[in-house]
Amino acid sequence: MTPLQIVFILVSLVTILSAIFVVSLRKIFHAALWLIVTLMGVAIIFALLEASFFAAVQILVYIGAIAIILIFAIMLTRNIMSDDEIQINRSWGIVMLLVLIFAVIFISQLSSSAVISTTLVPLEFQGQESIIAFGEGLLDPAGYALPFELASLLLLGALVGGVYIAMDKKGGENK
Amino acid sequence: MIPLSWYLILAAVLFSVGMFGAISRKNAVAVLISIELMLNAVNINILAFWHYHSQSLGYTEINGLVFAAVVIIAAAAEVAIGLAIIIAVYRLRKTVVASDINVLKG
Amino acid sequence: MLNQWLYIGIFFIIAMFLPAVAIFLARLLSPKKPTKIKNSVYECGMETFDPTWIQFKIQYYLYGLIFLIFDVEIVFLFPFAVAYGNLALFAVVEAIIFILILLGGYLYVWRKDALTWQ
Amino acid sequence: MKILEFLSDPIIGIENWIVQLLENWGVAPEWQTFIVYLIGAAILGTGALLFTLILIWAERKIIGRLQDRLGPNRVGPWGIFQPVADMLKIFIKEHIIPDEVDPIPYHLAPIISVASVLLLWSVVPFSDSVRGSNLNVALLFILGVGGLGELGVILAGWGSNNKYSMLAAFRASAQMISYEVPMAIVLLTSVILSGSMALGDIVKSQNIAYIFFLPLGAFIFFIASIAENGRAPFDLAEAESELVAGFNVEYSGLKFGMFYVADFLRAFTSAVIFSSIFLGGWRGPGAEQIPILGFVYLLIKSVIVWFLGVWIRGSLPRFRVDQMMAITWKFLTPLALALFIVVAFVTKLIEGTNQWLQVLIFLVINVALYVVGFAIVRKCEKEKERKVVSTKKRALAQPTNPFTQSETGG
Repeated sequence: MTPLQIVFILVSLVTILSAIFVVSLRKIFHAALWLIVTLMGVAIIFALLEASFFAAVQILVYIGAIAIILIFAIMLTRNIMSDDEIQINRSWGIVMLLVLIFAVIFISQLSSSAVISTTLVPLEFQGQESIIAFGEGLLDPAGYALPFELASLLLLGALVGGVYIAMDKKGGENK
Repeated sequence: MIPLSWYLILAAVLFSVGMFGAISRKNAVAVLISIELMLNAVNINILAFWHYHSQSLGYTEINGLVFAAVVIIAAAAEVAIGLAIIIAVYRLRKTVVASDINVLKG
Repeated sequence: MLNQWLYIGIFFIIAMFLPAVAIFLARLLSPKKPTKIKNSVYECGMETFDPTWIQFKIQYYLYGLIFLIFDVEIVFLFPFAVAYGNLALFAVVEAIIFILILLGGYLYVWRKDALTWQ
Repeated sequence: MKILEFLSDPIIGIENWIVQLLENWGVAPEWQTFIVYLIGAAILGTGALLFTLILIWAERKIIGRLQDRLGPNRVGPWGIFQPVADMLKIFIKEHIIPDEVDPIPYHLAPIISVASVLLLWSVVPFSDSVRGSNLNVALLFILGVGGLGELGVILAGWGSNNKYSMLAAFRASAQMISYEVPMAIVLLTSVILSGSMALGDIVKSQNIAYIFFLPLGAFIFFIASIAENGRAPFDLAEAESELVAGFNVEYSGLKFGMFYVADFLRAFTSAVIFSSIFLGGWRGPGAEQIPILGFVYLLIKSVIVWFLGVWIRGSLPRFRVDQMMAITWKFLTPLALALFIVVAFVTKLIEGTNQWLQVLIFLVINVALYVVGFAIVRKCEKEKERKVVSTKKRALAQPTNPFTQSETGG
């Protein structure tokens, strides 16, 4: 076991444990807080994969923005479901069984394949090069220029749609 | 130093946990949170394979990075719209339980 | 790059550790004499009424939403900015179109008065 | 000679000495790095926290002078030991933990608040050779750590189980996220000029400080960082008259002290980051040969920027909440977007020309954008008619002469 592997195992244990809390806790606000721990763990995993850009994006977008607006939305829709109520459908047993089967099949398939057991070594191109390559590819007309513009359209749709749906049309109802 | 399979197993477990939450939680916000978990698991997978390919190619492979970026953009759009719908439904029908929202008419 | 992240990780642990230790020490040193009044919720001297978890303005969510969209958009312009020196004018125009598309939504939101605090 | 060499770059000298020592003890190379990092991080973190004591004293003294008061002047010469006395006092104060707090968020919030400030120090380059971490995405990291600060505020508000702190926390976090947008756009513009997201590279590429290229960007960044720190005139989250004392109303003893420390330290930290991005950080005459000079330059620049912030804090009245939101969403953000578009376009066009010519062109663009922006705002302000609150005439309060009255009020 190298130190790196120990770090990986610790981080993934924390990530999975907090993910389990996220789906099982009754208090939805606490679930959102544990979600932040999970996201932090995933960010560390990205850093271990040397995808620095995505590790930073994970912190910035997921923790700094998505988690915050999730908390805002939770505050906006409070008081309706009390936290003592059971938060899980009646069919949760069946779902659990199905998910377990799914996970077992997945993991057994993973550990049996040869390609997948290769070891990842640190990349030798570090620093800005990979980000420069990413930026060039993103704006290359022969590369991903069109998806890049379409992503902007998607975000435009989300912005306009979200504001239109959420805006208080009558006004003055909430304080 | 870390085998590729470890990342994939982590992603698979995270995905399963997220799937369990997405199907079985009552609260619509919690369902959205669970979907976020699943999307994160997908991103771990994508970036692990990106690392694997970059290391075998010897230069930065960008397809994986673009894919991960699209996943994050989609996740952001999904959260924005999803929460807006939940808030609108909550305002009209005073509920956030996903199975109670069963009529299309407001 | 792993070394740089290792430093940040160590720094994060230390940055959490220092205030935690300080608070812990202060907890040991400080007197503990809790009373009923002292431990009640502070509300300008009045008795607390209504549960705390009141409902909030929709405006908070709208700001959050607009921020989220802008944030994602800006984050994916950073690779463009880093690669700027290697790009042709055409790519720069593309990035500007990327921003201009968003600007349309921004103007819509502005016209809808979602940016005004009410 | 050896001594001079050591004195010109003491930190690296000490680092080399420690590495030598560890090598003699037979520590593996990976652990050597680890131990050196650990020592470095511990010293930097503790140093930053202790530096806050000086900051608190200086800020109180300056604000006192600005407001025609003396400021702290009893403990030691010029009251210099006042923060030490305050610290001792706050250390032995009782921790009042209200009933029904949500324990984990409540206890975690002050720690996260301090950590989110300290973490910023890990990416700042102090001289050519001495820096914490040369992270290749340092700017994104700085923005992301700001998000961690928001988290601390929300945790404090939620954990306290108090309406006022909840309300203040939400207001504060809405303010912080709103001001992050223009900040991020301005950082994007500076990345275009430097071609790198690492703070070390940005400092190195500033043969001419970026404030001459982007005076408007620096202006926007400065305002946004004041607002993001929640300092006056943007300290609405702590408005005593409206929200009691903000999100930290239920905290006492050192837990409150931690929020206080985070507040003062954050002001200086953002000054350090501002001077790294716009004022050339450690760069100055002779800083490359004698790295220790880099520290001095960075310190001087940061202190100047920080003093500007304190000056603004001491002299401007507080904004209203709607004004504050309008400033970022209706003024700073469009201005920053316009700046980004123009800079992205123009930089490509004038690539390869003389650097001083570039500076001139950028200056003209910035000033033009600023003038146009302000003109538009003026026009809008004039068109908007003032809301009539009440048409009824109220009786004016009768001024009384304080010298003829007996001392009742006060």
